[in-house]
Amino acid sequence: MDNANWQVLLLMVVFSGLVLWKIASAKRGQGLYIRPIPGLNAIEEAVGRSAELGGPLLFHGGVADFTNVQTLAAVGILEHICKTAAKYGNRILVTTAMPVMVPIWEDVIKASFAAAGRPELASQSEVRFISPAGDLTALGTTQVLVDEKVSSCFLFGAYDYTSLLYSEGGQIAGCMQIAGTSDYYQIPFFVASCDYVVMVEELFACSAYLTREPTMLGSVVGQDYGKLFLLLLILTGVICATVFGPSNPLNLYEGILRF
Amino acid sequence: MSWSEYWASGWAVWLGAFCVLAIYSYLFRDNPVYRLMMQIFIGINVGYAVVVQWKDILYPLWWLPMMDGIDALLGCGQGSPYGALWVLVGFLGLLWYFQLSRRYLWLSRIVIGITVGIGAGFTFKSLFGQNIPQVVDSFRPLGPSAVAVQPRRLFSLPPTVVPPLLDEPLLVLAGEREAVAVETLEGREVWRCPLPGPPSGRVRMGGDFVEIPCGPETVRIDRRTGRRVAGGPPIPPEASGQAGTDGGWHAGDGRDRLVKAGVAAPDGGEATVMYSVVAGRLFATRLDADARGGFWASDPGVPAKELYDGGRFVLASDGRSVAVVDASLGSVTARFQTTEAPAWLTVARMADPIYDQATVVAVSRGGRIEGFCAADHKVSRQPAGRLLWRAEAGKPLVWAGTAGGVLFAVGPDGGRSYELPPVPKALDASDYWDNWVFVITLVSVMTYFFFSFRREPRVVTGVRRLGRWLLMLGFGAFFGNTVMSRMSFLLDRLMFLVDDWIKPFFHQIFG
Amino acid sequence: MVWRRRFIAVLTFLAGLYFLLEFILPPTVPGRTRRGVFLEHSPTVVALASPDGDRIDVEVGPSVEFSMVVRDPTGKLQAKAQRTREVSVGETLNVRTRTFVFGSFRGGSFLDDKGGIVALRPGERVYSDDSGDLPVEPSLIAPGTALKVEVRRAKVVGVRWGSVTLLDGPAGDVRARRTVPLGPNIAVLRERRKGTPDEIEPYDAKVGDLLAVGHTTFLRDHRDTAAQFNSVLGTLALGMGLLSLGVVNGRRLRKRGEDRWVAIAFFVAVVLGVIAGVYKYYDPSTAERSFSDAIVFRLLGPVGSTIFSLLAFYLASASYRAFRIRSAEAGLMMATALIVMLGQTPFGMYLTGWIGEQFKALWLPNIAGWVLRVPNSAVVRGLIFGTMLGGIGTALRYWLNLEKGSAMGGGD
Amino acid sequence: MWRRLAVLDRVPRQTIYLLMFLACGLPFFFDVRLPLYVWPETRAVFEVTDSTPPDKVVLICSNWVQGSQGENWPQYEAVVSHLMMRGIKFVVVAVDSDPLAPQFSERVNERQAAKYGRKYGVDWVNLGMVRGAPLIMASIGRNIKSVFPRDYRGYSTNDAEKLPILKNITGAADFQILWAIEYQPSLDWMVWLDPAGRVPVAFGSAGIVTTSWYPYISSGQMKGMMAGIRGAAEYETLVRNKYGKRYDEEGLRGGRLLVPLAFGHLVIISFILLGNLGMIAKRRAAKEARR
Repeated sequence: MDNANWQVLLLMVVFSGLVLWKIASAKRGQGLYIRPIPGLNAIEEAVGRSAELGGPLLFHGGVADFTNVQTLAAVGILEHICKTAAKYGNRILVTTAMPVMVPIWEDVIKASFAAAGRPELASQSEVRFISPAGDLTALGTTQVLVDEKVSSCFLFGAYDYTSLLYSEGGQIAGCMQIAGTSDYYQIPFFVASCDYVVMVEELFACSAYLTREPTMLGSVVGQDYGKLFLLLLILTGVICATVFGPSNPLNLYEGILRF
Repeated sequence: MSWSEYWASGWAVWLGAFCVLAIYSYLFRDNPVYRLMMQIFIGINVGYAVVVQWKDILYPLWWLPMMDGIDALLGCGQGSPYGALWVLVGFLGLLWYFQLSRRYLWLSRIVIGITVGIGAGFTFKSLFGQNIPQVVDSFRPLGPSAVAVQPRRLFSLPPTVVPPLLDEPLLVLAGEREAVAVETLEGREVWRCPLPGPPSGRVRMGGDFVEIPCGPETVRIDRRTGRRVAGGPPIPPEASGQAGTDGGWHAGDGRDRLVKAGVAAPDGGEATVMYSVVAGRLFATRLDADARGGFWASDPGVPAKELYDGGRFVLASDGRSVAVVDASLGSVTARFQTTEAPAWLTVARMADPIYDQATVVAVSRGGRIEGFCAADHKVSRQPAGRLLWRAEAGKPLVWAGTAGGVLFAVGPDGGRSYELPPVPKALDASDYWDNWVFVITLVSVMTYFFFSFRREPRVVTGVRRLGRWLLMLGFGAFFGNTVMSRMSFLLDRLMFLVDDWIKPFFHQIFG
Repeated sequence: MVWRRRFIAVLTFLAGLYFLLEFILPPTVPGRTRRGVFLEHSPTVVALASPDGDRIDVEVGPSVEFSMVVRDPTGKLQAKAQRTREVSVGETLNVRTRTFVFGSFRGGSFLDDKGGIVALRPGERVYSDDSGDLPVEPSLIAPGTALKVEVRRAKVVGVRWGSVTLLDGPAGDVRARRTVPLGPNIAVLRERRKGTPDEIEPYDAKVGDLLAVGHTTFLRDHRDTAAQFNSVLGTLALGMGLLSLGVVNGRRLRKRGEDRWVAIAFFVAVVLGVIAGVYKYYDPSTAERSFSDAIVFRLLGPVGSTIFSLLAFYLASASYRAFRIRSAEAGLMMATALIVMLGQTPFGMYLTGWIGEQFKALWLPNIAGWVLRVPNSAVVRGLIFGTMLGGIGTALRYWLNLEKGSAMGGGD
Repeated sequence: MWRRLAVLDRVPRQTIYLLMFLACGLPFFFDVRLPLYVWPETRAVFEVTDSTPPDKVVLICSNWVQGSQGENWPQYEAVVSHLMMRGIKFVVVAVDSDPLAPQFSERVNERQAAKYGRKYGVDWVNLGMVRGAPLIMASIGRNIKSVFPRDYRGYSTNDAEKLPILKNITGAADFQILWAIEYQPSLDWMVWLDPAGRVPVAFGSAGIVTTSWYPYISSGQMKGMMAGIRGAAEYETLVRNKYGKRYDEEGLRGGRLLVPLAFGHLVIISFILLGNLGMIAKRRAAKEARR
């Protein structure tokens, strides 16, 4: 496929159209519904728990920088965690392996604590750049968990092979851990070692649900409609294939969806 | 070897071994040596990468064009002056570095924006290119279907009374009164030329001309313009045993031969081969310079009355029974019976490096078209000689031939072209069971990720729960494979320690 | 500040636009493209002026090749072939007018292998593949070598464009014959039975080919330049890593104790790395090169892969600690993991090899294979589709700069 | 009894490390061979590669460096040794890889070439590294010489004297198969290299990512793959079974690494089981203690 033919163009228009339409209506302030993700009340619970135990919260925003969508989702989730933390009054530690991300995390914390009316918590919280090396940062973070007696730990964002080090560290330190990523190679480790895992697209849904930020919200909903369309297309295809066999009208080479 | 020699080559190994062990020491306790190693590693990597990236990418792709462009602008040196525009790219690139300053951070956003924009730009092509085949492959049949595979009808062709000339992109047909040339993609007419009388022999090519024997004289037509030019000498009536454009020919006393070129010889390279039939046995003889003489002899198992050139195959037939012989090995790959005695046999769809997709097309004068497996198809699991599909031209034919997966069948009442279907996969009960599992899994996983529908029927929540379970199954598989990767990194190191370090060292000590 | 945001938004949009259009637009301008069956064409004639001022008219054909002199990655000059439609008045080109096989050299003129005289027009010289920038020395070439007649450094002084005649309708009808003039950036595309049409030179067209002739959208011609722009821009950030690391370790330097030594080690390492990088480009068997190789293969190699290999140990302990059957879900995941792991290793065959051929579906490798091929691949496909839609959403948001928040250059 | 078993719930991590070390290390000292089951994904790509006609070349994109050499080196060497033995021509490139990649691949090429007496430029060529995927992939498919004016050793790719192998090689139509060997090869190869989809694509990738290639194999976009070390070992087995003595396996890594790999897996599996046993034991012990 060197150039898009009309079939591909059609699909493009449908998918992009749905997303843009929903984003637009979200910006217009039309209330879009997103079902609550079970992981969310877990966040509340974790924050409350660490308030009882009196330790700080630890948040790690993944290994990617802000050009990665998952990091943007993580930003939204950190905002929410800060707001919840403001209720219970615990401080937050953020660790990162990226000098570029330090100012951004700091901004988020300042802004959202201020918004929740507890600016002093922002000054108690801190963002720690540990090391440019991924796994040194991971090991450093587990060190922080022990030194600071962290009792709840949140891992949201893009993760690579180091995911394991973070979550295992939390396990040893006996933290309550909530993780979320859409890098599905890493999910098994989170499932095995965390108390709750926000899987793949749930991450974006979560963030959208919490922040109600129109762009994220709109595109999550728009993608949902896209998925529905795709699902129906597939079901039709399955029926065609069953009825007409190999020579079904939706077949790739002679059929409608050729490219 | 003496110790001095050993150390001359061995120092590097010892250095490597030391690094490995120093880093493994971390496993038992965090220690400065490990951190030191880490820093050294990062440092060397960064320094090295900077130089190499400059030398390999920036210097040739950016610096040189820019300098040439500037030279060209100043009037000296060659190359396009547009190259000077790379200066701007340089400025853009500088903006990256504003990420380090809080005040001018926004400047860095410009270049980030551009890179992200570019990424977004070709996301579309990548995504659709990768995923549309995925979507289509998900159309799995859940049970055997009643509808059989059929060649797809493309376009109809004007009538011809003699075998036409197929020489892509042209197909030249000769009707009672006029000759017509059509192109073979859409069947559009290119030219037509009136004939003095009904043609008496096959249409054939002579250089830039098309020659059609009409009774005594031969009509010569310029194949570019379709204009008639001075007729040449009359062509003698076709001698039997001569290979025609349709690849088929008549065997008289069974000692005729068909010479064809372009068989892949087993030693790699091209062979020009002559096939001959003697007492029902099929002989291939190489005529090309490097290897003369016997090539292979084979017993097709049918009295080879007629031979057809099938590209990678030789087709021998007697009445309704057909044998397919691999042209470069001489092995019989398939034997089968057609429902009507075929008048034309060809092999279509031979793209695949292995036999897969190779289909024998048998066409009878009555207009019955049938496709058979030329050999055992591994991928589609169709056995050799299986009847794949059947179609009816519905009118008498004078000729049929294939070109690039398309069949042309023509006769006095007009003709038609068919796109031959790809070989369908042979499915059995277990395949259908797998398809059920596949489709259900796919649907439930996709349903699991619906977020925005306010009221969902009960079934959806059920499907979603199923989806979560199946996801877990998938993640289990992910973990299983992860273990293999992670471990092989370790093995690689241990192999280094054992083979390059310990073994030579002990060998050095104990000899 | 809003104007910044707008400015960045516009740039981002433009950057993405090219690649999107390149994908969705056909190679020639839609409305103004003629389509039909090829009948005949009249060749383009290019008027050249050789460096010594001779004028030569070249009729474009299969043996004619225009090439522009450009630099290649090693800085050497190299001829880059050009399509006829890219030839424009005023540019300097190397032009191959024809090729022949050398027979002999008599009376100051070349004879080809058939004995015909190769008449050279003023300005034309004879070159061979390895004669480089100088004309061949007739006494030095063996009969049978392929030679080419070229005009080097020729200036294009004029182009008389040819035309292509297409048939679009019934053969008899005169109105159906259309003569389409060629010209700068008029592309000729030949349609294929499957896949996108490929561009050809008019003289390569055969009677009966289905052609589409029209003005290019330029998009495809500049794909390589776009790729170059992309990689250059990306690579220009190469200093970033170095700088941020430098800053970090600079801070370390000011501290006392272990950190300082670590930082010093880092800077030493950087210097080492740079030296190794520079020496990489010396020819092999020099001392410099072997130093570079030693650094790369003896230090970088072992350390790098060892650091990665630590993961195996982490994995072992982590899976021991973490993979407890806390919930049914974890249990299912673990069961699958075990099957796949055993299936991957020879032990799979040991455990289940005794089951006879007729039940070989029950062999562990086959069970593992089934899990991977059927349910797992359906799961993965489900995830892929999600990712695809996510990708489209993200691409749109970034490209149209709908993203808010400090992250994506948006609302500061 | 349960209390004693409960020890298994918290085995010190050093113990596990030590056992891993031994389980993976010891087999190197003994020459053990284990029966190997060849998966269809590997067989498919072997057959396509093995049936390369003389007028085509195998295109290998080798992007691996030290990081992933544990898996990619055996894979790359398995393929190259096969090609060298059969005398099949192949072209090595690196796209968007670590700048070191060509050095790593060339080392293997030279060792194998020495074994079978093959010549650089005639039997194989290494074109070095370029950036700019996925666009550059399309350029390679259209005209590989325009993307690589010079090879890794600095010869011009149009120089038929030095590099006769490239004489009749232009683009996609001349490639029998594309081998992309790295930790996680880019799926864009399927889309960009040849829009008409004539070139079969084969991946040699880290075991972890193979899990997500299966859908692409079933849709036919990918011909097949080598899954980690196992894949490499299978490929070697296939070559050995077909060519027997002609195939010199000295120094090939796949078959060698497979055995310790198996034992390593065994350690992990048994520790997972022990861990769970320990957990159960602990619960029981706690219950008993409460009584």
